[in-house]
Amino acid sequence: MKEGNEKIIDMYKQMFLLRNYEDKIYFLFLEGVMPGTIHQSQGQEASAVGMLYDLRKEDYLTSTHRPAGHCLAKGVSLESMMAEMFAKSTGCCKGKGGAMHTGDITVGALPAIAITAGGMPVAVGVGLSCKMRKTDNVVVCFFGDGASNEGAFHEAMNAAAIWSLPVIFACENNLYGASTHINRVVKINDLAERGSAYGIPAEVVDGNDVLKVNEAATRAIDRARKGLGPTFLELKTYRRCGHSRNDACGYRDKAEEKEWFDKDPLTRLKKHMLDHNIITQEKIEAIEQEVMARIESAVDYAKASPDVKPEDALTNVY
Amino acid sequence: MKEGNEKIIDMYKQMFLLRNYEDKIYFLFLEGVMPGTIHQSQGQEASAVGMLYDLRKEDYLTSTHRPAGHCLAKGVSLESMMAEMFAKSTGCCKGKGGAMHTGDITVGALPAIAITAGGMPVAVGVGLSCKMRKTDNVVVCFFGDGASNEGAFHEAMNAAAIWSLPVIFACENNLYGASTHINRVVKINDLAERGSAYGIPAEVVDGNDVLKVNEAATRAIDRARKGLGPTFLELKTYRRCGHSRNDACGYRDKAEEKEWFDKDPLTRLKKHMLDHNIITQEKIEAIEQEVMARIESAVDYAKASPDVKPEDALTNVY
Amino acid sequence: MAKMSIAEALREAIREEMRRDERVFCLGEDIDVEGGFGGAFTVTLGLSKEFGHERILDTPISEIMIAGAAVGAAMTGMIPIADVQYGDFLFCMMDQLANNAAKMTYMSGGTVKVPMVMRAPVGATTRGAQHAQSLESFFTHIPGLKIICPSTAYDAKGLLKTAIRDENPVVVFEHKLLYGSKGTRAEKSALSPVGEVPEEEYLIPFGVGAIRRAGTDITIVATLLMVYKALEAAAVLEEEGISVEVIDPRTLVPFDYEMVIESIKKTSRLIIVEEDTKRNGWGAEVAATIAEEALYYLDAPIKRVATYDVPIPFAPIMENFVIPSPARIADAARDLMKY
Amino acid sequence: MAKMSIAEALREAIREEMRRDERVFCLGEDIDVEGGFGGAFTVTLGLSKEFGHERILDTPISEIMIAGAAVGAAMTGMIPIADVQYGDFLFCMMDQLANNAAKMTYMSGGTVKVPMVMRAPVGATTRGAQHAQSLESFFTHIPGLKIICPSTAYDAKGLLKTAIRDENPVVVFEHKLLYGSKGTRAEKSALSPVGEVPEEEYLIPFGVGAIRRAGTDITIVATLLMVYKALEAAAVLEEEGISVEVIDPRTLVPFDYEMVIESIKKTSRLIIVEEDTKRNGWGAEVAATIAEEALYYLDAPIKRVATYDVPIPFAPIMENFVIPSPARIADAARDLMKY
Ligand SMILES: Cc1ncc(C[n+]2csc(CCOP(=O)(O)OP(=O)(O)O)c2C)c(N)n1
Ligand SMILES: Cc1ncc(C[n+]2csc(CCOP(=O)(O)OP(=O)(O)O)c2C)c(N)n1
Ligand SMILES: [Mg+2]
Ligand SMILES: [Mg+2]
Repeated sequence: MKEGNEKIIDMYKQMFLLRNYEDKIYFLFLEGVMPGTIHQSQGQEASAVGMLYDLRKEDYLTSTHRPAGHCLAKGVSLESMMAEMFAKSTGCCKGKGGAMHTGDITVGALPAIAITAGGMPVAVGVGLSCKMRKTDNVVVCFFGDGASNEGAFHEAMNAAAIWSLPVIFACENNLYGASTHINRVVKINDLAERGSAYGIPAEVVDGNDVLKVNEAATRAIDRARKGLGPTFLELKTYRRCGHSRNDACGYRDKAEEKEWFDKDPLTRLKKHMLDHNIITQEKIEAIEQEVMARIESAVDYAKASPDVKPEDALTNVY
Repeated sequence: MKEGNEKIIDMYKQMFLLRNYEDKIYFLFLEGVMPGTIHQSQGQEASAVGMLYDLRKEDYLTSTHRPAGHCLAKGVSLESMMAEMFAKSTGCCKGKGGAMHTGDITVGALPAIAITAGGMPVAVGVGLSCKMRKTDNVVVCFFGDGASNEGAFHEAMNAAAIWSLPVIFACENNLYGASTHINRVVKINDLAERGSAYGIPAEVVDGNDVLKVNEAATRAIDRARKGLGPTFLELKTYRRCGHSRNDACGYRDKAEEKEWFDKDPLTRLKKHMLDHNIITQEKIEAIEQEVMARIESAVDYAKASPDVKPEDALTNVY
Repeated sequence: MAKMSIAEALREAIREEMRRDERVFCLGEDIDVEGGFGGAFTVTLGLSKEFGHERILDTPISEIMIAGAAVGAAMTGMIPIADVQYGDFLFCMMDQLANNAAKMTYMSGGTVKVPMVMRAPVGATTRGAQHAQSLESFFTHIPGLKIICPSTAYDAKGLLKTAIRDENPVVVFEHKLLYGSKGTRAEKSALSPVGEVPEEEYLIPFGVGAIRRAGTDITIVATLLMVYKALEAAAVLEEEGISVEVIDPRTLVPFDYEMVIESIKKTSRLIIVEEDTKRNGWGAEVAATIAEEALYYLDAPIKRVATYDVPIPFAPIMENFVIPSPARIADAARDLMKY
Repeated sequence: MAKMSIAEALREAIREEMRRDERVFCLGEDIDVEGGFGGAFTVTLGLSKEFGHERILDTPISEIMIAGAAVGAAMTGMIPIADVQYGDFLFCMMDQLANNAAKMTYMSGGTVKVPMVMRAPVGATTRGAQHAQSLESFFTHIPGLKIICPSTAYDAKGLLKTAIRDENPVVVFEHKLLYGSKGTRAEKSALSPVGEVPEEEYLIPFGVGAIRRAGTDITIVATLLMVYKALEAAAVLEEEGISVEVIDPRTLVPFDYEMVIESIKKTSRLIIVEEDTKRNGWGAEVAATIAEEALYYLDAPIKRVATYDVPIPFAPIMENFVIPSPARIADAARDLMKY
């Protein structure tokens, strides 16, 4: 784990990977070479990288139907992620999980859960496990604005609070649950206001500023490691992509889109780095080329990987 | 519906009925003449009567596994309640529902729902119906402190808020969910604090003072009738009885019990009435005798009622 | 006669019933967003233009509330049509459906009615185990619910209208690959049958099956997508001189046993095909009932061709393997012909 | 040999496994309150004296969380034993059990394990429709779950220990009238069998049934309380010269078909008795499987004696009528003897 400027540069590198991984997937999906559907995370790179950058391998992640960014930032291998999208036997779920269930327990990334808020009670159990096994490990639990209206959210938040579990509730508020704007389904201004219903400290964070996200994450992780209990972070962000495959976002206001696209997390971080002479334009380009090459080779790896066998469908279940 | 002192006297009469109905049931249950189990409401009469006294017949009630007081206060007939306890065909549920499901839709009392918090989403639907049918009717939704940790509570509160439904959420906080003290399962001081998570105005109310409860209820009902939306009232109260059949409450602190028994809602109201010369001791006794007589005749009615027939079990279901 | 897809037929059924009875309304997630999809499979698309946003009600992502609110509204004078985006999410509202919707009328001694409709899309579409299940059999096991599964546009409209007018809760299972959803909601490898639907109003009674193809050697009972797979198999078998009768019960509760028994009197062989996993699927109930009441018409064991007892895998290669295919159905038929 | 009730046997199983493996812990509502009940049926009573309050964990009334937390803890190195106070409440946590617990191992390509146990009391005890259901069949239909139903103290201890050591999620159905819960938690009309339980440790493998009574004319398959009702019926039938074999499969998933088939080879008659409602109950799966794989050993239709397809009524007169009684079982047997 890097420090100072090196860390900032490394976070940029990760964010650039997330963005271009998703863009590549989108392209491949349109080509028709990938089955199923996709829920992408372009625009939400700062929350994934900022929240997870300082975690240890032994710490845990629970994710959602939109897991790619979270998984890559937690350390799931790019190749195994890509191979899973191609439904190959080398996929992180052996082709059995698919886009909505990626993960790799060996790096602490639980298989993503696609039931809205369904991962939140699971995160409580992970927190309980970290505590009962007397570790100081923590779990970062991602969910969306829409998920905050599920009963599972309520039961999970309350339990984590009363048992002061090392769970960091990271709510990526991208303003929409599928096509429904958050203002149509809650009557409060900030979802962070819900923390007080459980006695959980909560913060509203600029989810498109990776440095701000990372600061908040560091505080929350520190609290959790010390056994002081959960924190609720509301990360305000925005999808640059559709909710799922071919969604033109006809339900979004164009002015709103422009406002948020102007706050793009990568553009902002890049500007910050250049303004503060943290890195040169040349170095950035070198990093970007390196990342793009990694993505291409991951695609080659996935394509070259063996297909699953039909009978494999009958294994891994009692 | 009565006003002023007459109303106060009438509320006392109702509370006395609730208390003695439950005591009678308890006695009969111990005698072994009643099947199943009982969840009684001695000590919580002020919340039931105070909340429901000003409702119209067209207004609605949703209740819980502890429904007797609510049902009687909403106007379900004493005879049909008693007959249901005896599992008779004249019971308010024809002997099919039992102690945990009493109700009578003709007086707006929906069949009680015994799944903790299970009635709350149902109350949302009732409120929706009142609104969509363009009535100014309201629904009072009772639930307990323990129920406030169920996912159903969360989803119901949020929906009622965003649609400004005429739902009054009446939380009877009797400090225990079965044998578990509320302080062991929530980290906040007052459950009323949860209102703000939904943008619902909330109040803490002395649930053992029927006049205070009734004032709060009047405000909430008025808001609801005007289309201003739901209110969350936390009624602090206490069970004088066990959670269910033969429960000696070994989990309760004796000092706590004493403190609360001294705040008995009936004793307090009686004292208030005498102190303010609202009624004479003689008149009170006359009322009490009248009520006791009604209860006895209800028991006779129930005992004399015909048993259900085995084959009746096959009706009322598709 | 108009030609329409199942999604369109369902939409027309809702439209007609909402016009007829102002108590009818829809609630669900993303069913009425401007510029949205009209529900996950376009069924409610555009309906609010005619009926307004209150009667085509967008909800928060709160399945417990959606089902519970439907129950409460139904008990107090409304007729809600609720939906989930994927059938798999019915598990989130199972308590409200099983403990309340199905039991309220009974527990109240018949004094309350619960005239609600719950719509749920089922079927595997290469999205993985949490977006692929067919949940029919969980619900056929709940007394108090009626269960319907329309496989054609004609049935979709006629059965849904009957469901809306039923005073009991009805769960409608619709198949993702049969909707014929258009535009951005179109499904790869969808079958999307387009069917003739009369202009004039009609209702289809529950408990009356439909013979999709007449035959004399083997009776195949199937619903939803499996009706089409069974017909494919029947076509292949015909060339081999095996004559297959394909029965679509159309509703699982009530179930048209009469039609099945009449058929096996003729064929003396029975195959049940279901997309649901085999163990304790609805096919088990059909087989058990026939084994209890009509065993002596049979000359061969009762075969069930169902999805293997595993969660639905993501990889199409595996998904296609676990879901019944025309080939697997045909093999089962050939086996039975040995008797 | 010690004599103990099923509640005591379950408690001993938990105690031994918690001593053996510190990853094992219990969570549930009211399971560990001072002066409380030790769960709705006393199974966990007193355990915290030895293991502390963290390993016998009282929870809020939050079923979704209880099940979800069990899944999360199980995936990350713990072995949770969760419980619900009444089986009926499993519907509240159905999503976590069906979509997560049962599927995680599979969806992850076998890279995670979910070694959790979910305990649920079932059976009708005159408390009305929401506290009376037998939910076994909802869960036998979910691939990825193992389902056990101990009907004796010996089985309760041996099967629960096996369940705790299984790396898959196991759902344990326990019968309220068989626990033998004492004191204030005692149940009217309870059977409360007390059984011999060896001092030394033992495990009972899943998928191995037990012949509760040997016979030659009719095979009766039953679980939990129905085992005892079947034995009552068998005693009556014996006087009439009808010899009944009573098989208790003990686990529903996996299921000991071998034992059942061996038995019907001898008896050629099969009755399945279940307390669950009939339509799509687990008995349907047993009947369908036998009809598919062992039809030719039978000389008579396969009978199912089950609870009628209605919610469970409150009035004891009605409850006794809908639940299978020894008399109804005996009648079914007499019918079959006509073949
Ligand atoms: C229980 C459940 N209900 C509905 C869905 C369908 N669905 C998938 S994603 C989604 C929107 C979730 O919104 P949010 O929580 O804000 O996450 P986001 O998609 O914005 O990342 C919905 C409704 C689901 N997967 N699970
Ligand atoms: C979903 C569900 N979980 C558990 C129970 C068992 N149970 C019945 S009453 C009760 C306590 C409820 O506490 P509270 O909401 O405070 O109501 P009170 O009993 O105090 O009136 C519990 C846990 C239930 N009926 N439903
Ligand atoms: Mg969102
Ligand atoms: Mg309480």
